[in-house]
Amino acid sequence: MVKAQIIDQRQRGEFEAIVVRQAHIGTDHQTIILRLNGAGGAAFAQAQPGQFVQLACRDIHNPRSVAPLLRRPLSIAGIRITTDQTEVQFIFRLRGPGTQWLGHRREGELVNLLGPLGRGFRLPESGEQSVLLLGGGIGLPPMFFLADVLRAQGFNQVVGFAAARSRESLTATFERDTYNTTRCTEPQLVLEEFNRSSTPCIIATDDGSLGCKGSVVAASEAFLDRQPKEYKPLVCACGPQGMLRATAELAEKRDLACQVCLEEYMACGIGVCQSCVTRLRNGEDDKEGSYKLVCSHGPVFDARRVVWD
Amino acid sequence: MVKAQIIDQRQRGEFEAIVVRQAHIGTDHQTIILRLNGAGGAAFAQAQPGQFVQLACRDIHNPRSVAPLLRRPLSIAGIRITTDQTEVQFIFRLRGPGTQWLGHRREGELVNLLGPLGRGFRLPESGEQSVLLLGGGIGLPPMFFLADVLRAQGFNQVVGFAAARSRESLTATFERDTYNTTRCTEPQLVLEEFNRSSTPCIIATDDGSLGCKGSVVAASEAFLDRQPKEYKPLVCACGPQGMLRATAELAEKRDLACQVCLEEYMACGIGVCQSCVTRLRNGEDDKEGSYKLVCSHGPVFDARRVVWD
Amino acid sequence: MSGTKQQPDLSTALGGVKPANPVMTASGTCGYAFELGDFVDLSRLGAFVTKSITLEPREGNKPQRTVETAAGMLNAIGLANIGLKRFCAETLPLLRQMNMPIFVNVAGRTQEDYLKVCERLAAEDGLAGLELNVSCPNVKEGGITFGTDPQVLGRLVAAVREVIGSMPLMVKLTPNVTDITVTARAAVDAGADVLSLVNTFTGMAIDAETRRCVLGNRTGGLSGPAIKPIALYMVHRVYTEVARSNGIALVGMGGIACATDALEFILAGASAVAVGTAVLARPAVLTEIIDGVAVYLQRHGYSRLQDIVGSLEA
Amino acid sequence: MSGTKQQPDLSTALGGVKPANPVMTASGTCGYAFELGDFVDLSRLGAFVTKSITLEPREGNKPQRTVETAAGMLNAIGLANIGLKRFCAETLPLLRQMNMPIFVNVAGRTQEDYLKVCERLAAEDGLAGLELNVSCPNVKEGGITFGTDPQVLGRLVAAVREVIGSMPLMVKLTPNVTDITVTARAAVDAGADVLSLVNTFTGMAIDAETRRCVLGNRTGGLSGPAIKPIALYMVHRVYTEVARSNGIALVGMGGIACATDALEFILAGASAVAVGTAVLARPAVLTEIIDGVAVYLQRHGYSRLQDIVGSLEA
Ligand SMILES: Cc1cc2nc3c(=O)[nH]c(=O)nc-3n(C[C@H](O)[C@H](O)[C@H](O)COP(=O)(O)OP(=O)(O)OC[C@H]3O[C@@H](n4cnc5c(N)ncnc54)[C@H](O)[C@@H]3O)c2cc1C
Ligand SMILES: Cc1cc2nc3c(=O)[nH]c(=O)nc-3n(C[C@H](O)[C@H](O)[C@H](O)COP(=O)(O)OP(=O)(O)OC[C@H]3O[C@@H](n4cnc5c(N)ncnc54)[C@H](O)[C@@H]3O)c2cc1C
Ligand SMILES: Cc1cc2nc3c(=O)[nH]c(=O)nc-3n(C[C@H](O)[C@H](O)[C@H](O)COP(=O)(O)O)c2cc1C
Ligand SMILES: Cc1cc2nc3c(=O)[nH]c(=O)nc-3n(C[C@H](O)[C@H](O)[C@H](O)COP(=O)(O)O)c2cc1C
Ligand code: FES
Ligand code: FES
Repeated sequence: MVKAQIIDQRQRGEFEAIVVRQAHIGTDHQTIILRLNGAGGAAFAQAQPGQFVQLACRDIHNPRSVAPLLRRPLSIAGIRITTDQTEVQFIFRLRGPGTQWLGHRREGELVNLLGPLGRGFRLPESGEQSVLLLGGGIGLPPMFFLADVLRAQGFNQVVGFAAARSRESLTATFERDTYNTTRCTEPQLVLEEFNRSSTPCIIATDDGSLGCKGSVVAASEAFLDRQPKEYKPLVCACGPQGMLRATAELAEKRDLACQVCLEEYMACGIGVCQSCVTRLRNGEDDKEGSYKLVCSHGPVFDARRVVWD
Repeated sequence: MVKAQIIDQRQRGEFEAIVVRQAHIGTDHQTIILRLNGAGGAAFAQAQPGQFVQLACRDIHNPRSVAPLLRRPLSIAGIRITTDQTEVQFIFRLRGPGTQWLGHRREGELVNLLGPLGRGFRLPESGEQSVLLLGGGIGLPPMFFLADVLRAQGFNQVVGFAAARSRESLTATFERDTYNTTRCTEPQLVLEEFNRSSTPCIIATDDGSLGCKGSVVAASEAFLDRQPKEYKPLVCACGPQGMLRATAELAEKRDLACQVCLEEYMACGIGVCQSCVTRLRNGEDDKEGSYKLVCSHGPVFDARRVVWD
Repeated sequence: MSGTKQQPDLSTALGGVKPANPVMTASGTCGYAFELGDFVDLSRLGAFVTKSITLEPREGNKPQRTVETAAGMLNAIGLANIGLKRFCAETLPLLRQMNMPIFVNVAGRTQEDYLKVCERLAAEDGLAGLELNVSCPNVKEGGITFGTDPQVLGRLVAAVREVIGSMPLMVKLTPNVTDITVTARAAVDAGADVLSLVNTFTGMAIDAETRRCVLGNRTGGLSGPAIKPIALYMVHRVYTEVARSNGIALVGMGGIACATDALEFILAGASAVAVGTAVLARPAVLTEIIDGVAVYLQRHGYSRLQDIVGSLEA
Repeated sequence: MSGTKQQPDLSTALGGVKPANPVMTASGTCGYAFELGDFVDLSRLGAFVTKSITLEPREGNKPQRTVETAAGMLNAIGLANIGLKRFCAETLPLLRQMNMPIFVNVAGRTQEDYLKVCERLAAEDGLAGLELNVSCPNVKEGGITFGTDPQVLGRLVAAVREVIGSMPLMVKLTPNVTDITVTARAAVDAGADVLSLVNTFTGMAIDAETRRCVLGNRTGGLSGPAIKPIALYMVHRVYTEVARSNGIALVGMGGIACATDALEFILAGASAVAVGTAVLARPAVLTEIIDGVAVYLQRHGYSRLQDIVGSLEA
């Protein structure tokens, strides 16, 4: 059912990208669009949902610029390809020095990145397959890209789930007008980033300030309960550990295929430093699992292989 | 003849200043004007020529911003006082990370500084006294401020000398139109920053691309040669060691009072770290001298006290 | 842990000395205090540590004496100071007027030097205690630093203890050792009441264009945020392996630039912290750290600083 | 010194091995090389050093394994590697295809471990030499690091020399010692052909909010620009006090991030340099350093890299 997407590793590289747009999303997030030409444009035209980049959040060509020393990993939130260039979108939460530096880049400035990195989601072979996309917090952005690609490949039974702490901290652009809060457990076209692929979605917030109150996993379970027995969607998820684990358990319980996109602290992002390990089972009986690199074996893994801690 | 200017130390402090202007000068320099209100405005309204500030060339309120770690010393190049605020001008050469950071500040942004620091030039008591101002490279800016203050205090026999490697690297704004190169050994009103105090000046460049070719000290000696015997100006100088030493020797030879503004590598700029020492004689017979702090005992010293290395 | 919103009790204890809060100055980076008065409210400090005082006045090294490095700086001041006599005559009277514990940092080139300075200072009124800077080359033992050999260090500390009686004695450990718990133990066994750590790491800067050392002294001591991870590790090791069991308080330092840094050292086992390089860049950081520590305690529901000293999860 | 504008001769010599230029990878930061292939032209490197190989495969430490610090990073990877057997079977054949000197870095927990790995590797074709990582705790001697005790280190190096015959042997010194010339001399006396320095400094990071260590292993090794001044000092001391007189070449490392940094180490006495942390941030820095060193030599009128090794003004 699931076709392995072979990433052509030669397409990766270090590139300079030009900032073409920088905008705020809610109180905590920003979205940035970078343009790449030439080899960079070609490499990113091949990028897969779930892949990420390592962004230099300083003037990396100036050796006296030392902070932040390491690059910052960001998931690709969307791409737009024209004949001679590729625009890549990212959505990021303003946290420390790296994301703050990035948030201050103005249009026309250059940003240095490595990418596209890692292995993305493995798409089902048939467009008939229904798919659920669960994104929580900064795990949402790769879901937007995945929705785009699914739509482009003819999947039209895709439903998104978006989790946030509150209305203001949603990692997406909310299209207020069209939102019917009394039908919040019904997929609706309310998030701009899902909307571009016409993917309806359900929102869940911890404080209930938008959509369903509570966890996005509970919301998706409620949604599944309302579907016919034959409904066996592929579940793709990205977000905090707790959410991913609950998603994996839900999928297991309902016998659904599930892929999760993990996050681990990364130094290199390209498989040389061994920072970003997570335990993966190497078979049904392997309870303990062994360490695999999230940056290069992942970040997307089959949920059944993940050993949760 | 020379009146000690007692700096009211309580007027110093740490202040936030707002960038009101940023402009290029030639290929290598920029000028920035900072505005201070309240206590900062009051403190800088009292600033003396030769005094400097310690500028934080990073977001010093963010502990994760670590480069450049130390502040950068810059001489005050001029001040403009209104009732409730003071504008302070600096002219700086783009060298490393500190000056580059400063050069990127845009209007409206805040810059944190300590100042005004050090002891400035001691002005003669009588406005009758003639004064020669010699500035070389980044030693020029304090001379502009000194010229302003001398003019305001009624001195009208002031002549400036400006040294640079070449036309393009002059640390001042050249008013091309009015410049008569055939009369380059005559003081002329050609530099905007000297012009504002109506101080005529002579320019000397190493490569002869502007004004006299050769050293500014030679140019001032030639100028002195053309004056009557009674002409005994006070010489005030700031610039590279070699130039200051030659100036001091010239003054000595001609029995002129001479004050030099020294530069030493500084860490704190406020007298606590003992970085910025230079040897000063403590009397006629003291050949060796002892270390004094440039940042707080200076940067301006009587030239006869300086032990040149 | 209690949910109190009262102003937490920031007071701490350093071998009999009771600073009102845990924030101190690091020797050599805050002069004799008054230089800083225009830039920070000195009266709020927990304690003040002077720059190193030696028996005779010292000129110090030839310039360039400091240089910035990546997130740090090298210094080779060379213990420039006015000497014991002038210090007692001119500086002490001023320091005494400050209403806080004053520690005088003492350096020397021979054990006798240290003893003379310490003995004289012990006779002075109004001092909280002494801090021994043992990162000086011992001219009688081939220039090996006092603080790197546990025997030499132990002898020095014991001899100083002898001449100062019960005056609180703080020994400042050098990090340039294979195992800092060995020298820590030697100092404690010989009579130190408090250990302060770390002093600077020996380092060097080269100007590739001129092919010369940047510092007049060629080598210097590295300080600042760059060294924080190493300093923190050393404080924690000394705390768990030497200080805790001996009831010895620690003063942690090395790269502290904000309240969070200070708290990390406190959690690692320091009863107080000293701030050096960061003060050179911004004196007001001293009081900001005091305020930040108080806010942290309140936010986490602690009423006393003492409750979190060394509370890093094992 | 000659005014030639020809491409300067960048070749260097490391105990019989002759890299075409002085820029190498630092163990553990460049994987097994091919991972970097998309980001830098590996064929241009002077030499490649593998991550540490141990007798048995090692999982490594639990995450979080690295954390950024001010101008540096801590790592506690825990020598994760595929073990000698798989390394020889799977990785070596690939490495052999690279047209440059390959050094395999060897680590162990007992002297026997080291010997078994070294003996086996010495029997393999196509290796330029071995690098001994002696910053590992010696489980048979109470966990003290091999590289901090000159006796233990000397014994280890002599025993390795015994089993590898004349194969070039590089010993990687730990900086966590009181006097690095002592361990340097011990390694040289026991048969090291080349010394590489420095390995990382032990350090720690604490999360004040959770009151826990950031690293799963609690402590880690500090690397990156932060440590450069200390590393440079150590390289220079080892050069002037041990290496020069013994005709031993040095590989300098610790915080190198650009050609100027590399040149500083070369002027201080290093015949070659290794780049670690900076590669994690930007693999292409490796070739940029090679180019920058060539430009420097031309600009200063040198035709051979060898002419400036250790030429820092005394
Ligand atoms: C594969 C991957 C994809 C990601 N995609 C996104 C995204 O699309 N949008 C987004 O907002 N964030 C994303 N993140 C998280 C993002 O990398 C961090 O928020 C960012 O690195 C924080 O850097 P900072 O300097 O702003 O903050 P810091 O103060 O340096 O870090 C804040 C916190 O972010 C986390 N973090 C920091 N560095 C890393 C790192 N190297 N790897 C993982 N976590 C780190 C740590 O928990 C840290 O405490 C992703 C992380 C990974 C591993
Ligand atoms: C009292 C005083 C007044 C000064 N006034 C001016 C001025 O009006 N305009 C101007 O352009 N420059 C002035 N300087 C020099 C100025 O401080 C340096 O150019 C600046 O610090 C360079 O910083 P950077 O980060 O740009 O470059 P870096 O790469 O850090 O330094 C470049 C070079 O500048 C010098 N330098 C760096 N830091 C210091 C320091 N803390 N103290 C002294 N020299 C240093 C060193 O020679 C260094 O090699 C003054 C210096 C002093 C001491
Ligand atoms: C400029 C300077 C001068 C110093 N002078 C002394 C000194 O005289 N005596 C001493 O014991 N330590 C001295 N030190 C070391 C500091 O007290 C402190 O141990 C070290 O700098 C680490 O702390 P920091 O990283 O906060 O600066 C000096 C440090 C600096 C930067
Ligand atoms: C992520 C990481 C892993 C490392 N692994 C090893 C290792 O396996 N063996 C070893 O001898 N050194 C290892 N080191 C140390 C480096 O080889 C090098 O000595 C050190 O990082 C200093 O150089 P740098 O500042 O250029 O990184 C490692 C360093 C890092 C940052
Ligand atoms: S982040 Fe370096 S191996 Fe994954
Ligand atoms: S720069 Fe610190 S005393 Fe002058």
